[in-house]
Amino acid sequence: MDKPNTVDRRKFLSALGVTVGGVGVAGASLIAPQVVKAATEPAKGKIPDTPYKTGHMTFLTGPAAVLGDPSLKGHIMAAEEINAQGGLLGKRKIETITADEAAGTDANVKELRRMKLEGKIDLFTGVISSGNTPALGPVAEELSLLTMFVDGCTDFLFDVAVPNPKYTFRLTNIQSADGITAAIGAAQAWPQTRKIAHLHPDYSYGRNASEHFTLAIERLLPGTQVVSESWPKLGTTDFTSHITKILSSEPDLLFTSVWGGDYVAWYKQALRYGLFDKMKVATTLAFGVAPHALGKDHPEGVLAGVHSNYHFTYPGGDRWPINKSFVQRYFKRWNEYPNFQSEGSYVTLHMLKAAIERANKLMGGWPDDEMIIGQLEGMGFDTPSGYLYIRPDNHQGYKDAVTGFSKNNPEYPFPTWDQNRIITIPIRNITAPANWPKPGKGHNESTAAANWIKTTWPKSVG
Amino acid sequence: MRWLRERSKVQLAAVAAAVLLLLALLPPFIGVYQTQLLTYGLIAAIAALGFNLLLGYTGLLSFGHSAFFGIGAYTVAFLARDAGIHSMELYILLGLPISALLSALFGYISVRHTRIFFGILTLALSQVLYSLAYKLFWVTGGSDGLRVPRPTLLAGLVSFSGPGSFLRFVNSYYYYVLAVFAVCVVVMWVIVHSPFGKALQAIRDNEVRAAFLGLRISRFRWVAFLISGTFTSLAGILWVPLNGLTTPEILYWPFSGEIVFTALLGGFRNFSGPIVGGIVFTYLKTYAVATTEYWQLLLGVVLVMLILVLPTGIVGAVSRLADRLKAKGKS
Amino acid sequence: MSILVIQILNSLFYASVLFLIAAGLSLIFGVMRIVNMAHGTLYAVGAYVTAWLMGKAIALGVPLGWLFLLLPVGAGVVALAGFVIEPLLLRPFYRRAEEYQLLVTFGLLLILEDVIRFLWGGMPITADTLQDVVPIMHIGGLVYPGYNLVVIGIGALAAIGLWAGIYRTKFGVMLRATSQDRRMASALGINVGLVYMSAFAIGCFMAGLGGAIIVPSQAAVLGMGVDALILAFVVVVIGGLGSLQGALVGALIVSFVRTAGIQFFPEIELAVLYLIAAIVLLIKPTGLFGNA
Amino acid sequence: MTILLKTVDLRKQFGETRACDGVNFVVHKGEFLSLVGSNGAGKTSLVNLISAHLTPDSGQILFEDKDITFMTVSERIKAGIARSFQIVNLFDGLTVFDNIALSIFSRDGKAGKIISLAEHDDDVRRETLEVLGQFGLSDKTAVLAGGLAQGERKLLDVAVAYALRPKLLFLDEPTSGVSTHEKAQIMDTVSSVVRAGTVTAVVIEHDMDVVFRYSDRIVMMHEGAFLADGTPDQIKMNKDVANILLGVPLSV
Repeated sequence: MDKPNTVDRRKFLSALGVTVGGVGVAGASLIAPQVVKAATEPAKGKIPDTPYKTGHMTFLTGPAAVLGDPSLKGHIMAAEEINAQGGLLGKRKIETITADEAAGTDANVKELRRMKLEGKIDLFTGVISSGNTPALGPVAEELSLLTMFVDGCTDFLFDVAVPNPKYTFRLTNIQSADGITAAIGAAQAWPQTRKIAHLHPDYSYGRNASEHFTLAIERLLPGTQVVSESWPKLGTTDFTSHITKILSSEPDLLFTSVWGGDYVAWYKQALRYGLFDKMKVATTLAFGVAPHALGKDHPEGVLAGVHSNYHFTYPGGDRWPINKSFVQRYFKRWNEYPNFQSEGSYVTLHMLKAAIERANKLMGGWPDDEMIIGQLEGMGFDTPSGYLYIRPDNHQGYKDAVTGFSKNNPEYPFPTWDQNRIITIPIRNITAPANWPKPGKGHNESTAAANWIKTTWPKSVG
Repeated sequence: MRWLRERSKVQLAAVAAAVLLLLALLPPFIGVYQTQLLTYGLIAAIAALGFNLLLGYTGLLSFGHSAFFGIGAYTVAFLARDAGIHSMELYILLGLPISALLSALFGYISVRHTRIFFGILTLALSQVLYSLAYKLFWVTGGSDGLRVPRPTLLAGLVSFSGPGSFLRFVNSYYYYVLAVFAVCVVVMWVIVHSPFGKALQAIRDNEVRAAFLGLRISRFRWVAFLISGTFTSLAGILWVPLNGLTTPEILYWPFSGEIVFTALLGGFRNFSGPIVGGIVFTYLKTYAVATTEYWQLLLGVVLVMLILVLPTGIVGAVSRLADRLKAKGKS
Repeated sequence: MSILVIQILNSLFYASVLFLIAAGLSLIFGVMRIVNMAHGTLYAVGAYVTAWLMGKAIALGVPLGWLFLLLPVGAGVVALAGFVIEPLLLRPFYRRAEEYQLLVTFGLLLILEDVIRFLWGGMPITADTLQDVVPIMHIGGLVYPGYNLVVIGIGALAAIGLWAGIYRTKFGVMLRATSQDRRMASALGINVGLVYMSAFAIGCFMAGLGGAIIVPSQAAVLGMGVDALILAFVVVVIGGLGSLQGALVGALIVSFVRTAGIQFFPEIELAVLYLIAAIVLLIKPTGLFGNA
Repeated sequence: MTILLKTVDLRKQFGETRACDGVNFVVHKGEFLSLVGSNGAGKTSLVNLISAHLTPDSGQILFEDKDITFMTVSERIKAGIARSFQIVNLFDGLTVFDNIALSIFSRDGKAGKIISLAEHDDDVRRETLEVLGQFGLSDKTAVLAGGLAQGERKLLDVAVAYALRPKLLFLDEPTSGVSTHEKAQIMDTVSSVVRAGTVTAVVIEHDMDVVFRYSDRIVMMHEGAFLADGTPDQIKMNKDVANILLGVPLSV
């Protein structure tokens, strides 16, 4: 260590709490396993038996339906489970109305207002696009509508659009964690990387992934350089020219945040151009889509991100029964495996149920929104993906970031993770702390996380 | 003779006043949701009114009017973000000249062609704006768009913050938009009944003959384009505060398709057609999206049926029906 | 150097598909004076049908080489759809203003997009088995999928076939006569209705073929048609609506500019294409090869 | 007699066809002149050249001794040349009243007025009604032009051009496509209106009865050039005319 602001990379990574492997310390952040049990205790006080109305908005049409479909399935399954026990507090059955996120942002704003003011929903949930949550969050606040976004992960939502949320929550990890997780995974696995190529969908998600990956990698692997950048439009299916451009820049590593149907088209073309033989590949969302959307031809050894949230094979085996049983039930119900959207919207309803039950235990009767919000703030919850914590200051869900390397395991008809190389990172180590200044308040970085990394992360060596 | 003319105008004014009064009395009865939806409808009506000056009165089908809606919306967003302006009046006062300037520019380029080439040229130009709004991430926020906080109304006299402000905003804003809408209707009515408006219709019906009256065709088309774009921009200006956010979607070509749909739905050969179309389409799309995930199919079927069965739109069909009834009453 | 060769091949590959779509669009406009906004979606239908059939065929154990036969089959299905669409939806509008024709195809676009989703769901469908039937090639130190050359070949064949069909056959004469003057053609005893129907079906066939040949190397995904339509528009605007040479040259220009854009100015690649289209329209509104 | 319009060696060629083959055409002020000839003789082309609907290959057009060869349509209209069309060219979506009023607005440079109601211009209104009266269309003011009968459309077509108050008015077959009975009616109206005012009229006409009855002078064209020029009586006597036009010698 020659300068005070540099640090040995291995020490740096371990200081970040990065762990690799399917077992061992990875489970450290998981609290004692417990199965989601039926509410055995009867609810206190008088509970109305009117239905509890939820509005679930997700992509039912268009290219992003590949994520929207699992989201709705997770939601439906949770509602069915809760209703099978008589409903919330044993009385209120969950009713769902759906809305198509693909109708466009302005139509979504109208639809949210309609759901609340006309459909009289009690809870708004779902939402995938990071373009939509910043539009819908403020609307939910102005409507005083309890809202639990499953995704729509942009930092912008709680950094800027709704800086002081009251009614709005979000369960999945924030966007900046995606790029940083991929950077850590890449630095961990391929420290020799010097030349990096970028390929991102040309919208805010791609921009954010690129920016945060670069910020992190500059500190984890100083001296790397960006040798190529490509920004295909979201929905592009012809990547041949992008692939050739990437090949021509001869990088050691390609970092990409292309996802969904675009990713499927991309990897199939990249395969035939021999791209995977020439470089390492790190992604943020390769395994984010419904697992069966990928084929066995998917190359092995790719850092296959899941939006740093959840892949159904982890935590695996009997080590975390909540996940095992969730995956089994999900498969039984839908004849397919869940993705992070399925898990997110499934957890959303169960978390709400827990908050309602706790509030009921404290006060009796049906809790009002304020009491439910009080319970959700700071709540810790065991979920299939591990321990989820709702930070009280910004209503953002935090769980350990996770990513892994693709491998063709014989028991599945599609690629999954190499169980021995799963990387987990405690989320607090890659996100700005609670009171860190937001963009526009003392700094003009795009996110609080970006400013935090620039200010506090040292440069590593070795 | 003059008296006769005045009488028909008084009748018209009476009908308009009655409709306006009805609209003004509605909010307490229909609740906040319908009030804000109706506000969206009135805004769509303003956009369609502007669009129809070109389609219905000048005979030019623009497939790029999303550009002007977007220009209005993004102008407000920039004023709010970069100039710290939060007054609706300033949005309008500053937004209109900017919109007019850009409409004039687009129009200057576009009116050199007619028919399908005009449509494709306007489409291409609007797509240039779309791709810029989408690609210039650091200026326009890319697909995230730009947020616009609630502005103050009436030079800061009415402002909205604190609890329940949304409800107050919706109610006040409804009347605000209604007032602007009323002004727009009157202005547009005067325009289409002015010598200029008559000249546009003449150009629409018979370009060659219009030229042989000494009318300078492309000059008239250009001015019509300018007015049309500015009206549609005004709709964009009014739309942003209600929506709270603007994204490149409103610049994308299917949104232009919706504007065309709107005019056709109401009937573009009628003055009131686009107004009715704007309001009906707002409800149609909202409830289609709410009712079925196959809302695109629903809208497509409605569009095709409309063209097949009701080519003159709702207003055209209703007025034909009224004529027939009147004729029956006489005989 | 080999990179340059590959980028040129990539551009030709992309141009082949774009040409198929744009030529169909242009043909339909040339003969029927209809700008078919649903054309991109018909291309998507071709992709979906082909991928779906291929999945079935592979499951049935059809020898891999035979799968190539499914490409024209997929395109044929779209042509059949054209035979239904033209008399049902378009024929009632020939005497009406062109805005109605434009809008009716816009309605068709909305309908077909949902029909695709209803039939095949939201997941991408792949058909890449066919791609591996053709060996990978080596160019310099790089590899290149041989299948892409097949696509380029099909594109070239389609261009020649279309040209021959229009300029060297009796049907082509009828087609051209009808496109010049419908009434005159009808007076000369040409069955204009049949010519229209055939022209529309051929246009659909071209779009469907574009979808069929692209799907093995990519995947059939929702929304692919709307994107393709806009690019095809750019092609015909540059080349000239209604002109076959225009579609060919336009497709080449668009795909080479796009490739150059990806390589050298990725930030504004898209805007550049629209700008070129707008500039061509300004200078020569009928496109490089069009006549009003 | 004062010369109002004069063309000097005017030429226009379409491919092999010579539409105007060095035409020297003179129109005198105040006359009612007929332009006759078989189909394709070049009559309409000549009118098109003079009204700026076509540009000549060579030659000169002088109007009131000014060279107008390179003036635009609107400049020539301002100078005082107006025309009607062989195939009726009206604004079908406007009322009969508005069809005429628009001519007057345009003539007076008022057509660009945006923020004022057309019907509130009393001067224009008065004049419009007057023109409609002259052409016998007073009871059709509020009817859409598209809804008129063919004879009325022909009249309105002339009236629209007439309302520009041109010095020189070209009428391209004002009676084509109507019954014999209506023909007389139209020509009576047109000629009385023209003679009452200060208009010089050039009429393209096929019906020789009509031509002989109403014209002061007749010019005959054949294959892009002038064949004969004279009073109706002179033309009647001209053997060439009779041969070409009627195919039979006239009995005197």
